[in-house]
This record gives sequence, C-alpha cells and structure tokens, in this order.
Amino acid sequence: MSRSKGASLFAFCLLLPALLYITGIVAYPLVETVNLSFTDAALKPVTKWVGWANYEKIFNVNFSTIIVRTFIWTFFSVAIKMIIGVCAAVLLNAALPGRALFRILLMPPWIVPMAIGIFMWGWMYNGQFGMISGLLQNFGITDGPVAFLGYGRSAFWATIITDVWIGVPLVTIYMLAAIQSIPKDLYEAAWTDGAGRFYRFRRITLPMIVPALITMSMLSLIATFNSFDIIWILTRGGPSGETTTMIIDTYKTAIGSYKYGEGAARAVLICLFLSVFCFFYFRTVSRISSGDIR
Amino acid sequence: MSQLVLSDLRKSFGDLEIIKGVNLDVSEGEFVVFVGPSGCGKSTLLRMIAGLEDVSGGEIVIGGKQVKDLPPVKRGIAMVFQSYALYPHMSVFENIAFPLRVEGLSEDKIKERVGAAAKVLQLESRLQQRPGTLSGGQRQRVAIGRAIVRQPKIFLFDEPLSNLDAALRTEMRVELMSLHQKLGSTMVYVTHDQVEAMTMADKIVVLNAGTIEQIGSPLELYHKPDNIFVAGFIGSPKMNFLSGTVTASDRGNVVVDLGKVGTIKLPRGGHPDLVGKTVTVGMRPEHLALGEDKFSFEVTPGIVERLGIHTLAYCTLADGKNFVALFEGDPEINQGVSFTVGIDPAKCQLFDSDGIAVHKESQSGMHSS
Amino acid sequence: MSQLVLSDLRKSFGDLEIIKGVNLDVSEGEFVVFVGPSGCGKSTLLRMIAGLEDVSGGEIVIGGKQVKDLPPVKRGIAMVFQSYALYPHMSVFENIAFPLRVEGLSEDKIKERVGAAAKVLQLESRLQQRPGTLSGGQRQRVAIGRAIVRQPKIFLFDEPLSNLDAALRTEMRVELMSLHQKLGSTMVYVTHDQVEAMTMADKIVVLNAGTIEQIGSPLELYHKPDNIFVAGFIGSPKMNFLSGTVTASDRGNVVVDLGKVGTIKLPRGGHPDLVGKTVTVGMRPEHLALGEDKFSFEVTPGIVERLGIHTLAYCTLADGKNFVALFEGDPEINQGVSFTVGIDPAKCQLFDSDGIAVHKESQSGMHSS
Amino acid sequence: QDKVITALFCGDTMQPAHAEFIKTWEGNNPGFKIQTEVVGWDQCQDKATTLAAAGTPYGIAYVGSRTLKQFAQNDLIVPIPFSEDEKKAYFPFVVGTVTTDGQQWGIPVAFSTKALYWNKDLFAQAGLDPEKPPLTFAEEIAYAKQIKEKTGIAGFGVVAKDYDNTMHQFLHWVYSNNGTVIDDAGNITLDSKENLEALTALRDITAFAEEGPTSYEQNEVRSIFLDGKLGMIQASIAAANRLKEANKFKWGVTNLPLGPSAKGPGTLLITDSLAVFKGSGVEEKAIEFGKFLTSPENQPVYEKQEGLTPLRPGPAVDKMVADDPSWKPYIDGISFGGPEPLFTDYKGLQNTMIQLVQSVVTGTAEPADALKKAAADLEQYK
Amino acid sequence: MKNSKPMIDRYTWYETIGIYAGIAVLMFFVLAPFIEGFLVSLKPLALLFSSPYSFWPENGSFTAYFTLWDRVPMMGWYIFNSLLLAFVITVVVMCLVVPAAYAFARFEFPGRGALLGAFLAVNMFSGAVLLIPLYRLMRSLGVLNTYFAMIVPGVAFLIPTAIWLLRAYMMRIPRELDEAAWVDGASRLYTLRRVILPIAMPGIMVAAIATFIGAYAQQFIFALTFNSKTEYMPIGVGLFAFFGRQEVIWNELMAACFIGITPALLIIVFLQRYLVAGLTAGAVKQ
Ligand SMILES: Nc1ncnc2c1ncn2[C@@H]1O[C@H](COP(=O)(O)OP(=O)(O)OP(=O)(O)O)[C@@H](O)[C@H]1O
Ligand SMILES: Nc1ncnc2c1ncn2[C@@H]1O[C@H](COP(=O)(O)OP(=O)(O)OP(=O)(O)O)[C@@H](O)[C@H]1O
Ligand SMILES: [Mg+2]
Ligand SMILES: [Mg+2]
Repeated sequence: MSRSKGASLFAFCLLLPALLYITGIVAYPLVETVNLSFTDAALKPVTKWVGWANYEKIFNVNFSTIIVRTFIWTFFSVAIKMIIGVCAAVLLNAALPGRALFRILLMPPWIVPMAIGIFMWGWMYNGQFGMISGLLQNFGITDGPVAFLGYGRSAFWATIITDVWIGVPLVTIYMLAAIQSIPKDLYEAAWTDGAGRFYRFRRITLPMIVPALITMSMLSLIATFNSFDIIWILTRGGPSGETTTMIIDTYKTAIGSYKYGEGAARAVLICLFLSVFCFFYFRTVSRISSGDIR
Repeated sequence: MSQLVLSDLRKSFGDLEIIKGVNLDVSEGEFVVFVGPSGCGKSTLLRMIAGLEDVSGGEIVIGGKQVKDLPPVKRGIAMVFQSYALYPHMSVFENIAFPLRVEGLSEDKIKERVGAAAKVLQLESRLQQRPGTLSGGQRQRVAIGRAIVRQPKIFLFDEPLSNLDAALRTEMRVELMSLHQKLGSTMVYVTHDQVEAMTMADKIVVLNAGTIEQIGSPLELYHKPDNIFVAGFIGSPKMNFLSGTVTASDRGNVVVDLGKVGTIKLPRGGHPDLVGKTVTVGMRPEHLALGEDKFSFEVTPGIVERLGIHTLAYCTLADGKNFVALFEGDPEINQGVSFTVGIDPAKCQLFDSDGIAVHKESQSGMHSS
Repeated sequence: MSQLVLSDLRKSFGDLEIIKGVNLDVSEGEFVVFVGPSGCGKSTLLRMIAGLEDVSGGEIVIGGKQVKDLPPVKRGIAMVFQSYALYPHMSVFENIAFPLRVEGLSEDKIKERVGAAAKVLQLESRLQQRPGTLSGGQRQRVAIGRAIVRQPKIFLFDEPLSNLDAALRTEMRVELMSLHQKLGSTMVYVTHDQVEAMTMADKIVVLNAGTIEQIGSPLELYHKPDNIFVAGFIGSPKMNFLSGTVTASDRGNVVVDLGKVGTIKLPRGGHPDLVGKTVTVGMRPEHLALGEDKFSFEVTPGIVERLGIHTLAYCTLADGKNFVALFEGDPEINQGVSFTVGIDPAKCQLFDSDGIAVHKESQSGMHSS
Repeated sequence: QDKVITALFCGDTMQPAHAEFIKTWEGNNPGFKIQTEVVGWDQCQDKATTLAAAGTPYGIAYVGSRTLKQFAQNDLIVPIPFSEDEKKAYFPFVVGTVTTDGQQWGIPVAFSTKALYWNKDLFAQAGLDPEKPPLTFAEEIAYAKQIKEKTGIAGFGVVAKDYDNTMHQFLHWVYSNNGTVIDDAGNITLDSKENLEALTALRDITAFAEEGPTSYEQNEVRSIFLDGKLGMIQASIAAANRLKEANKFKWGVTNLPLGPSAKGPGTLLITDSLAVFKGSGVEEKAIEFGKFLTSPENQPVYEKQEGLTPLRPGPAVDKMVADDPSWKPYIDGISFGGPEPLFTDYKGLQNTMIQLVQSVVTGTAEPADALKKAAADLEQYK
Repeated sequence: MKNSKPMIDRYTWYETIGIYAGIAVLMFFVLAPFIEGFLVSLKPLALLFSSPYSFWPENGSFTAYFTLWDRVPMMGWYIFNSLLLAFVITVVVMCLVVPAAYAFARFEFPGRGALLGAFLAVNMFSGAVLLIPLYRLMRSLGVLNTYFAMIVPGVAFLIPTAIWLLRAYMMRIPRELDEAAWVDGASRLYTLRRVILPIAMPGIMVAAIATFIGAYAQQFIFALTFNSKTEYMPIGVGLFAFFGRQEVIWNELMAACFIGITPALLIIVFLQRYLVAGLTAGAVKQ
C-alpha cells in the first residue's frame, strides 16, 4: 500500500484512541514517578529535591548482585516459558482426540488469582507436606523431607518454576494461534519432500512463528522482569536474599519501607534497563532472519 | 511394467464425490498428462497419488506396492503444487535446497545441485531473494526447482508452467522433457495448455467431472476422439459441431443431412442403425481451406483474428450457427463478406446422439471409462 | 482522447530499479496487453497504475488527472490480482459481491449482478463454497468475477486466465472482449499467452527488464518487430535467428553470407553501411515450407512434434545450429532424415549487430522505447 | 450534615462487637458518623499507609503498633493523650508498645503473647517425662536433641523464613533471657551478652529442628507441630485452639523456657493499635471514638469474640485462666515481656533481624559476629 | 472403520503415545498445584497438612464449599463483579487495541517504532510504584470507590500487551487482501471491519482472552486501593477476606478459589472455538 500522507494520517487516527487513553491515565503517574525519584519522598508530607542522591545510594549497596541475579532469573524463566509454551502448542495442535479438552485444562494457572496459585506452589514446595517432597520420598529418591524454599539455589529455581507455570498458558495459546495460521500446503510440500514431523517443525513451524515468538518473549521478558508476587509470596526474596530481584528490592524500598523516592529511582532504573535491553533484543533478534534457522 | 496403477479410485469431500472411480495404468518412464476443465478434479487426483489427500475408495499401486497408506516420500514422488507452496521465510536457494537438506546431502552437493537447477530455471540472480519479492513466474520456477533437485521415481506437476511467458515456457518444456529422458522417471503432469499436452505427453488422460473420458496418445485423441467432450476439449480453437440427421448408410458411407449447410457423405461403414438418427458432425477449424473441396459450404465471417502465423475467422453458417475456421497465414477475407470453404469429409468426425464417436472402422465401443 | 498516460514512470525496490522509465499512452476504450518475460515488471507496472505501489519517479495521468497520490477507487480502476487475493473467510458469493457491498448496492441488485457474473464464469454451483475448497481455476474465476461486477473505467487484469483450460479460456476471452465492447472501458491486460495477446489486444506493449521494447498492434509486432527481442518474443514457436555477414548491398537488396547454410539476398534498400558487418537473419518457423523456394537449405530433424493441426521439427542446420520449422498438418518427415526447406526471403527479418531491425523501407530508427 | 469519621478495620467482616459499639457511639455523639471499611489482614496496613501517603488518610485506622514510630516521625498521626489512670489499667508494657519519645501514638486494641507447646506423646516416645516441659534453654536443647535422636522426629520448630515472625521468634529467646534490642534512650543494645546467649541457643537447637528452617514461617511450623512431627514450638494461643480441634495427640503449653540470664518468665508482646491520622479534620472525635471502642467495658467483649490476650487485668481474666489453663502462660508472660522494638524504619529492623537469624541458622556466620554486624546495621533505622 | 484423516495428520502408534505422554506431563505440571489446592479445600483447618504425603485426604469433606458462603456471604457478588469488570475492560481494550494494532501492523508512519516502544514502556513500570500517583489521579477524576476506579487503570495497563500480541498476528495476514479491498473501493475502516477483523479472529481471541484473564485474575492491586466498597469488590480482593488475623482459612479459601475460576473457565471454553485454524486457506498463491 502506498506510503502516502493519507495512510499515515489514517494510521494516526487508528492509534489515537489508545494513545490518548494511555497518555491520559499513565503518563501523569509515570512522570510523577520519575519526578519522585529525585526527591526524598517518604511518608512525611513535605518532600525535598535531592538530585541524583537516590540513584547514588542504589549503587552503594550490593546492587550489582541483584541486577545480575534478576537477569539470570528472568532469562531462565522466559526461556523455559518459551520452550514449554512452544512444545505445548505443538502438542495441543496435534490432530488427536481430546485436544480441545486439554487446551481448556491448560488455562487454570492463568485464570486463578495469582496469589492463590502461588500459595498452592508454596504447599507443593513444602518440605514436610508438599507433593514434591512427598513423592520424592514415596519413590525413595530422597530419604527425608526437602524444603525447596529453604536453600538459596533451590528457592531460586522454585520461584522460576512457579513463574513459568503461571506464564505458560498465555505463551501456549498465543503460539497455538501462530502455528494455526501457517498455510497447510507448506507442510504438505515439505512432507512430499520427505521431511518428517520433527524436521517440519524445525524448518517450517519454528521459523514461521519466530515473529510471534519475538513478540511473546519480549512481553514475557518485561512481565517476568517485573514479576513480583511469586517471589514475594514464596520467599520474600530470601533465604538470605538469594531470590531478591530488582522488583523485590524496589518493593521492599518503596512500599515496605515507605521510601518512595528511593523506590521510584529503582523503578526508573528498571525501566531504563528494560528499555535498553528490549531495544537491543528486538533489534538483534529481528535481524536474525527466520529463514536462517535450520 | 506398470509403475503406477489407479483402480477405481474415489474421493469425496463430505457428500460431494469429486473423483468418481478412476482407473489408470502408467508404465515406467511414461509421461502422462492430465487435462480437463477447471474443477474437474485434476489437482485432487494428483494429490491423492502424492498421498496428500486420503482415498475414499479404490487402490493406488506404485511399483507393484499398495501405497494407499504410505507417506509421499515412501511413494518416491516429488510434486510441484499449483499454489506453489513456497516457504515464505526461506530464500529461493533454501527453498530449492529444502528436499536436499531433508535428504541430508553435503553443503557442496547441495550448492551444486541447486546451482544447476537455478541455471536451468534462470533464477541464478534471484537465489538470495525471498518468495515474497518474486514475480508470479519466478515463484512458479522456484516451485519447479524444488521438485527437480530431487530425482524421484515419479514426478507430479500441477500446472507448472502456467505463469510463464511463451518463450520461457517452451524452454522449460524442453527442459522438463530432457529431464524426463535423462532420468527415465515417470511424470504425471497437469496442464491446460494444448501445446504442452500434445508435445509432452506419451499419454493424455482427459478428465471430466471426476471421471476419465478417454486415455490415449496425443494424436489418437486429436484424430480419434471417443466422444464429443474429448473432441471439443482437445484442439484449439475448438472443433465445430454441426448437428444433422442420417439419411442413408451404404457402401461404407454415412450420409448426413446438415440442413441448410448441405449434405455430407462421411466414410463410415456398417452403421445402418444410424439411419434417421440425429448425429453430430465435427469439423476442426484447421481442416478447412478456402475454396472448394469434397464438401463445400458458404460461411460469413464476423470477427477475423489475424495472429500472423494464421488467421481465425469467427463465422456464421447459412443456418445462423456459429462456425470457426482457421487459415494459413493472412488470407484476404473480410468481415461480412461471405466465401466458400471446403473440407475433406474423411477428416470430419461423427458422433451419435449420445455423443459417442462413430469411427471409420466401426470402433464406436472403444472408449475407456 | 488519452485515458491513461504514463510518463517516465520509474520504480525501485531498494537499490534495484525494476521499472526504468516507461512512457505509454492509452486511449479510451483501448485494449492494451502487456507481455514480456517473467519478472520483467508487468505486475509491478500494473500495481503502480492501480495505486498499490508507490511511484519512485514519473507521472501517471488518468482521464487527464494526475493520480499519483490518489487511492485506487478514485482512479476508477478494478483489478484482478495474479495471486487472486480472495477473502478466505467469505463465500464465493460474498467475494464477488464485495465491491458492490462497498458501493452500498441493494441486496437485490447485488444478487442479480453476482448471479450474472457467476453465470458467465460458470461458478453458479460454487457460490456457497469458501476459496479454500476451490480448484485453482475456480479461484481465478472468482477473482475475475470480483473485478467485473463493478464496471469501472479501467480494468487491470494480471494473467487472469492462466489457470484455465483451453476451452474455458477461449470462452472467457470472448467474454472479456464482449465485456470490453459492451462497457467501452479501457483494459490493461497482462498475459504470457500469445493467442490472448494477439487476439485481444488493440495494442501490445512488449516489456523487457523494466523498459518498453516496442508498442504496436499485434500484426505490427509480428511482421515488423523493432528488434531481436521483440521478434523472438512474439510468435510461437520462436523465430529462428541465423547470424551472418553482409557481403554486399545493392539494388534494394542486402546479401548476407550465412556460412554453411548459404547466401541469402534480402530485399532491403540503401544500407551500404552494413557491408562487412555481422547481422542476424530471422526466420519464423511457420514461414518455412517443405521443398525448394527462393532460398532453400538443408535441415536434419531431431525431435518431431506432431500436434495434429501442425507439426514441429526441431532440426539442426548444416553448421550444427538449432533450427525449428513448422509445417501444416502431418507431413512425412522422420528423425535424422535430412530434407530441404525453402523460404521467401521477403518474409525474413534482418537485424544489425545491435539487434535493431533493418526494415525494408529503411525505417530502422522507428523503435519506440 | 453529619461529620464523617472514616475508620479502617482489618479482617473479613466487621466484628459484631465493634459494629455494635459504633452504633452506640454514634447514638451518643449526634452529628458524627463512623464510616467503616474492612480490608483483609494481609493488605490492611499497606492500604492505610498508601492512603495516608496519597494525602487522604483515614480518620482512624487499625495498625500494627510497631509502625507507630514511623508514622509519628513522619507527622502522619497525632499523639493520643492518656491519663495516668488509663495507663495503669493496662497490663504492664502494653502502653510501652505504643510509646515513643514519651508520648503515646496509638490506642492498643489487640494483644498477643507467646508460649511453649510440647507434644507429650513424642516426649514419652523419646523417653522423656511427658508432664515435664523444659524450663531453660539448656533443657529445651537437650530435650530436642533427645527427641530427634530417639524418634527421628525433629525436636523443635525453628522459624527462619523471610517473614516478620522470624524476628518475633528470635525475640522470644531474647526476652526470655532478659535481652533488649534498643533501650529507652534509643541506644542499640543488640550486641549484648544476653542476646548472644539467646542467639547461640537458637543456633544450637537448630541442629535438632525440622529440615530447612529458612523455608518455614510461624504458621507453617505450627502445621508441622499439629501433624505430630515436632517436639516443641513457640506459638500464640491460636495453636491451642487448633490442637483441641485436631485432637491428634496429647500436648501441653507452658511458659517460654528461660535463658541463663533470665530474671523471670519472658515473652514477646505484640499489640495492634488504633492510630488517628492527621489531616482528617476530626482528630479529636476520632480519639474519643477509639478510646470508647477500647474502654475497659467494651474491650473484653471484643477480646472474647476474637480470642485475644486481654489488654487489662481483672476478675474476668482470672476467671478465663481458671476455665482454660492454656491461657496461663500467656497471661504470666506479660509481666516479663518485651515489645516489638519501635524503630523509625521497622522494615529495616525486620530485615536486619531476619538476616541475623538466617545467617546463624544456616551456619554462614558465628552468633557473635552476626550480632555485631546486625547491631551496626540497626543504627541507620533508629 | 476407515481413518478419514488426511495422512499428513495421521500418527504412528509411537507418535501418538509420545504426544499423549507429552500432554500428560504438561497437564501434570499445570494441574498438580490444583491437586494440592483441592486437597486443602477438603481438609479441616486443623489437619490441613499431614505427612506422609498421600493423594486422598483421610477425612476429607466438602464442608468448606458450604461454609465459605457463611464466612463471605458476598462471594457471589464478587464473582459477578469480577466478570463484569473483566468483561467491560476487555471490550474497552479491544475497541482501542484492534485499530491500533492494525495501524502498527500495516502502515509505515513516522515514529512508528518509537510509539510501539512507548506502549511497551508502560508495562515496564510495575503497578506498585505507580500506585500513589495513580491514586491521586483517580481521586481527581472523582472515580474512587466506583467500578470506574478499577476499569480505568485496568484498561490502561492491559492495552500494551494486547497491542503487541495482536500486531504480530496481523502482520501475518497477506497484504494482497488489504490491497484487493482497497482497489475495490473499500475504505480502510471497511477493510478493517470486513476483511481484517474476521481473518484476525484467532489473534483477536488470544488478545481478548489475555485481557480478560488479566482483568479477571491478575489485576488486584487497583481494586484493592482504589475501591473501598464491598459491593464493588472483585473476587481477587474478596478472596483476601479469608486471610484472618493470625489464621488463613485455607480450606474455604481454596474452595472459594475453585468456585471463582469456574465462570472464567466456562467463558474460555466458549471462546476457545474461535481459535480455529485455516482461516487464510486459499487466500493467495504463495
Ligand atoms: N518487494 C520487492 N523487492 C524486491 N524485488 C521485487 C519486489 N517485488 C518484485 N520484485 C522484483 O521485481 C521484478 C518484477 O516483478 P513483477 O512481479 O512485476 O514481474 P512480472 O513481470 O509480473 O513477472 P511474471 O510474469 O512472472 O508475473 C521481479 O524480478 C521481482 O523479483
Ligand atoms: N476441501 C474441499 N471441499 C469441497 N470441495 C472441494 C474441496 N477441495 C476441492 N473441492 C472441489 O473439488 C473439485 C476439484 O478440484 P481440483 O482442485 O481437483 O480441480 P482441478 O481439476 O485441479 O481444477 P483447476 O484446473 O481449476 O486447478 C472442485 O470443484 C473443487 O471445488
Ligand atoms: Mg488444480
Ligand atoms: Mg506478474
């Protein structure tokens, strides 16, 4: 379609409602937050401009550990979500009886109020009564209870798994929709050429859903980076801070200790990190053309 | 040896029967062309042979083996899709290389084979483009490329040259034929191009509404069509059909009264039963010549199309019916000015009231379906 | 009056210039056919006229109005896409009715118009199906239907009949021509079918690699091609080209030494400058006849294709070059058995070393691009 | 037009007792209306704070007393004047939980104390006298050890998750060894001999505690106990109710065992209060209303409904203990209890204390070093 | 009985087993916590947890499913409110998002990338941090303690995800379809409505479901802070009523939770059939 002015104008008109809405509702709080990050805002009614002090303070503490931990946590969570999501989409796309039912059964983790789902995982991880520890003992894999949330390493992975659990349904149904829009004759052509199911998946399905995968992984990345409830409810960032991510740290500062200024500074930092990261991610990933996937 | 045998093959979509019992026997190395009106089931039949469409009834035997439940690759076939089915995310190179990669050939081998195919298909300068940026003809060539890099036992082509220009088309035709000779592979080819059908086929299969009307060599179909449908379908421009009544049948001749056009004596022996029946006489436009012949009649040209190589005259007969005549070169005929044309009755076709051909040696029962 | 004027139209995709300055003048009611090799830019040009592709340079004027920045509907055009572009979620009926619904016609009107189109296109029994369940030819017909229910000033057709069988194709051709006459609308038509181009066009535009090689009536292009490209492109089978050297030019004749094939005297006056130059002599396969003529030479047939209506012989010349000859009917020639063919030198074409035609009345500078 | 006092309560629904008192109060004070809002326990505190920070505070809100100092320092709440008589009517230290800088900042409304539960069946199984609970840290550790070794079941429930009650449970040890965290003058007294003894004892008993104590908070530990998989726990009165309900094994409840430096039974005193926010325009009346709700006549009704430790002594309390001896250690402990320390940044305090406990429990730090470090860290949160 | 599936869709026995095994593992992963939760809902409070681990509780009963209505009598209302809020939010979001996603997917205009990024940036700030300024905004809009207090911010924070999801989907629709409609004189809006919308339906459904669930299950903080009226509370907040002073009424909470997700699940069952395949079949030659 020609790139005329009319088209641009029309596009703007289409965008306008959403844009106005977002600006109307979110812009002010965003600006306010950035503003706050330069003040010593806390519970007290009067606030004072403190310049970069809040930011300097952040870097005084062991912030770099937290950043690195956050990125590792996010990376694994998103990666696992994507892998499981794509696999699940493929499984649930198979023309076998019962798939409609399974598609429905996939949804509950997503529908259940997040906090409740996390509590249920908390019980699962419970060393004394939890299903995991219980089954491990029943099958004789461990000879005593294992408290998964009691040790830094296992708590780290336990929180990731719970995050994956909550995120998988969305990824799956989105990938399912993407897979379903691939023209059937491509598979037929590949099949006639002798490509097996897995080869077809690798050379057709996967590259064809790459755009959807990029979008989903980025949305997921942002959500995961800011994933708060899971860690908060399961471990509160513990034990010994081993699951404290940036958002947990921010929450502890802003809401927990009512240091709104410092909290806002952390929030702004998160946004900055994410923006830069997403920018480069999108750039590099989109540049890897999907046809190169073998 | 029979390479491909279809027996009583049937296919329904829901309640709709699309393929209604097809029997066909293709020998090894044969070049078989399917022709038939749009929507008659050519692609469906091809897809059934390929294994892309499940079979509602009947058998498919390839190389002596029942293949109804085998996947395409086990049937040893390669296919060019009517819809091309190119992989939009892969370059032209990768599209063509796809079957080779499936086979697991080495990178060098792949480069070589794809390069060779691209050269034949004149796609060398396009190898790095994506299908989305190709012209219609280029896409079609990529689809052909993908089929020919593999060297299977049976090729299935679904209108592979329909988007190419005449020159390239001729070239590709020759290429495919030489490929056919070189590989000795069996080819099943769908086309609606008369020239392709006539020049390439060892055997033409004329399909109509899901059934086979006739199977035969090109010239057999041209000269001895089994029925009106085949007669009308093979040959372009289409055969003229004039209906008349048989007035006599003697001495190896059938006399047909064509009304105002005249009375023609066709060399057909032993058909006393036809006397009094309504029949149809077929005359190919290209069999007419200007001036008198054994049978002559007057026509009035309407539109005259001059194609250089020959001239088409869309005429009306004395009884007002339409009639098409084709003359060599660029003769002096003008719209509205009647003239006489002649034809050798030996070249005319005769069909009985059911549309079945009445052949010279009384082979009227020979049609196959 | 000029209905559509393209001046110096250009289009680039990235760095690649695809349309390299096209000038064209189409009168109202004219039937213009674009031909050219696959990938030469026909579809792109059509899409530019339609307003689907933005213009990199030059002008498009429709009905005296600069339309470069107008949307398609304001240009008064309808288009059939090479790729069909059917709406997959709508029935055939709704697909065809779409432009009418856009216009806001009444339900009755729509039913009537769609019904009429469906009848012409033989789609009546398919109206409730979705495009996904149609055959290739049926899809193409739906696409045509969508264009013809609207009655715009300009029709743009991109290879609209390429997936149809010969019979239906002829029928549709006639339909489109009568539509053309009835509506008096201008039609721009892309095809690679020689017959379509020759029979339908008032004016053929030969494109090659983004430039116009020649514009002219069908017979003009056939008889007086401006250059080797056009000569080779128009006409099927392709013209034979024999290269030789001019040895003399006198008394209205040019004498060309064709090496082992012989020496031919072509009626071309006043070209003393050609003497000593390398030239190409073109002979159309259909202009050859068995036996002696003013210029005769020996050929050895390789493959002989018998199409019924005529016979093609793929031969080799005395110097080993390939040569194609076409003969009426079914003559007695056999692979490997040499025979003599003759041609009237007046029917031969002559091209100078740049491939530009040397015409009889020395119009060698007449080509248009 | 009536003047409206907005009041935030925590829980699922309005307590019937409170609802009734409100009606009475509104009857007594024409022209004023109490507009109540009930928010679930988990979110109650945050909501009160958010609204105060956003500039539309509640008139009066139910908060944990530990937050009072922070609210006060940020000038969000008004001091509550208490007469000497009023103060005296409470159990000792109760008023202390709402006092900073010599002023009271909240009206105590709920009170809880802690005691030691032991599983008599397990004691018997381990060869201990089921009727003889441990009285000292040393006994507590020894019993735990014996239970663990004889039965394979953990002897004591250690709470060490990243939850506020990890600090509380540590404070049990501190207060039952006469320790303090901060003195009246505002000096950090964490790094003391008493506290070192308490922390060391906690470290020692961890060896016989359930697996992975850093993954359990107080209620989860209680669940293990209820399941019969722990010898002893330190818990609130609610555990007694649960034990009666479950009725799985024989159990007892007693005072928290004492440390070597203890002067008498000690426990942690936690109170919740009604805080009156500044800027609502009806502060006076709100104070009045708060005092009415918690008056010596009304409060016991509420406490009874909720099963809370009484705020004030009296004949009713004596009767309660007589009826249900489980109450005894809870009332006894009050006299030697200590409050949650009041800090400007109580979350900072909490985090430091959790860090302290976790580092010792997981064995990553020696008690003495950990205490030193924590004491230093605490300075910034005073 | 003949297998009428096209052969490409047929599976060998080991593929079938493999797929079902994969699905079984997946389903176990997805549903295991619910088993745990369901067990809790059956147990009396004092015996919530017991070891050794067993799938079926010793003295389970469904009493919690009845008693919860006494403890939280408004439960039905909460569910209704949740559905209402989620529905309204979804409708508003889709109205705003569909045109915007179309614009992003199809048109080149200055600042497109930046705008797209800006939408994303909204999601980069966590809601908790924005809470206080948002509260002030809601107050000045005068919508505190109404349904709008939950709808207005809910919509804003669900827009970005929906736009991105839908944009990626719409980019896959062949451009020729727009072009054909455009040539036929359809206005861009008409094209959007008659051509793009129906074809993008699976994508729209995904976006709508995502929005619906986001509003139904995950947006809890706005409802908590911006609304104080019990009669407007959604289920997410309502469930917190089971969190007592020292005790959480786990069995009733879980029971309430299972009751609460049922309506949303039913709605998804209904919407799920719009996620069907093959909508672009036969549209264009490849
Ligand atoms: N988006 C694009 N980017 C780059 N090259 C393109 C793009 N679109 C078309 N081309 C190239 O432009 C040339 C002209 O394409 P066009 O479709 O106009 O050819 P055509 O004459 O219609 O050919 P055909 O007869 O095969 O349909 C082709 O070589 C094609 O590869
Ligand atoms: N899935 C389907 N459901 C219903 N009818 C179908 C389906 N697929 C094909 N058909 C119908 O079957 C008939 C045969 O289709 P097929 O594609 O084989 O025709 P064709 O001979 O290849 O025609 P063309 O020359 O136009 O490509 C057509 O009339 C078509 O409408
Ligand atoms: Mg077909
Ligand atoms: Mg084209």
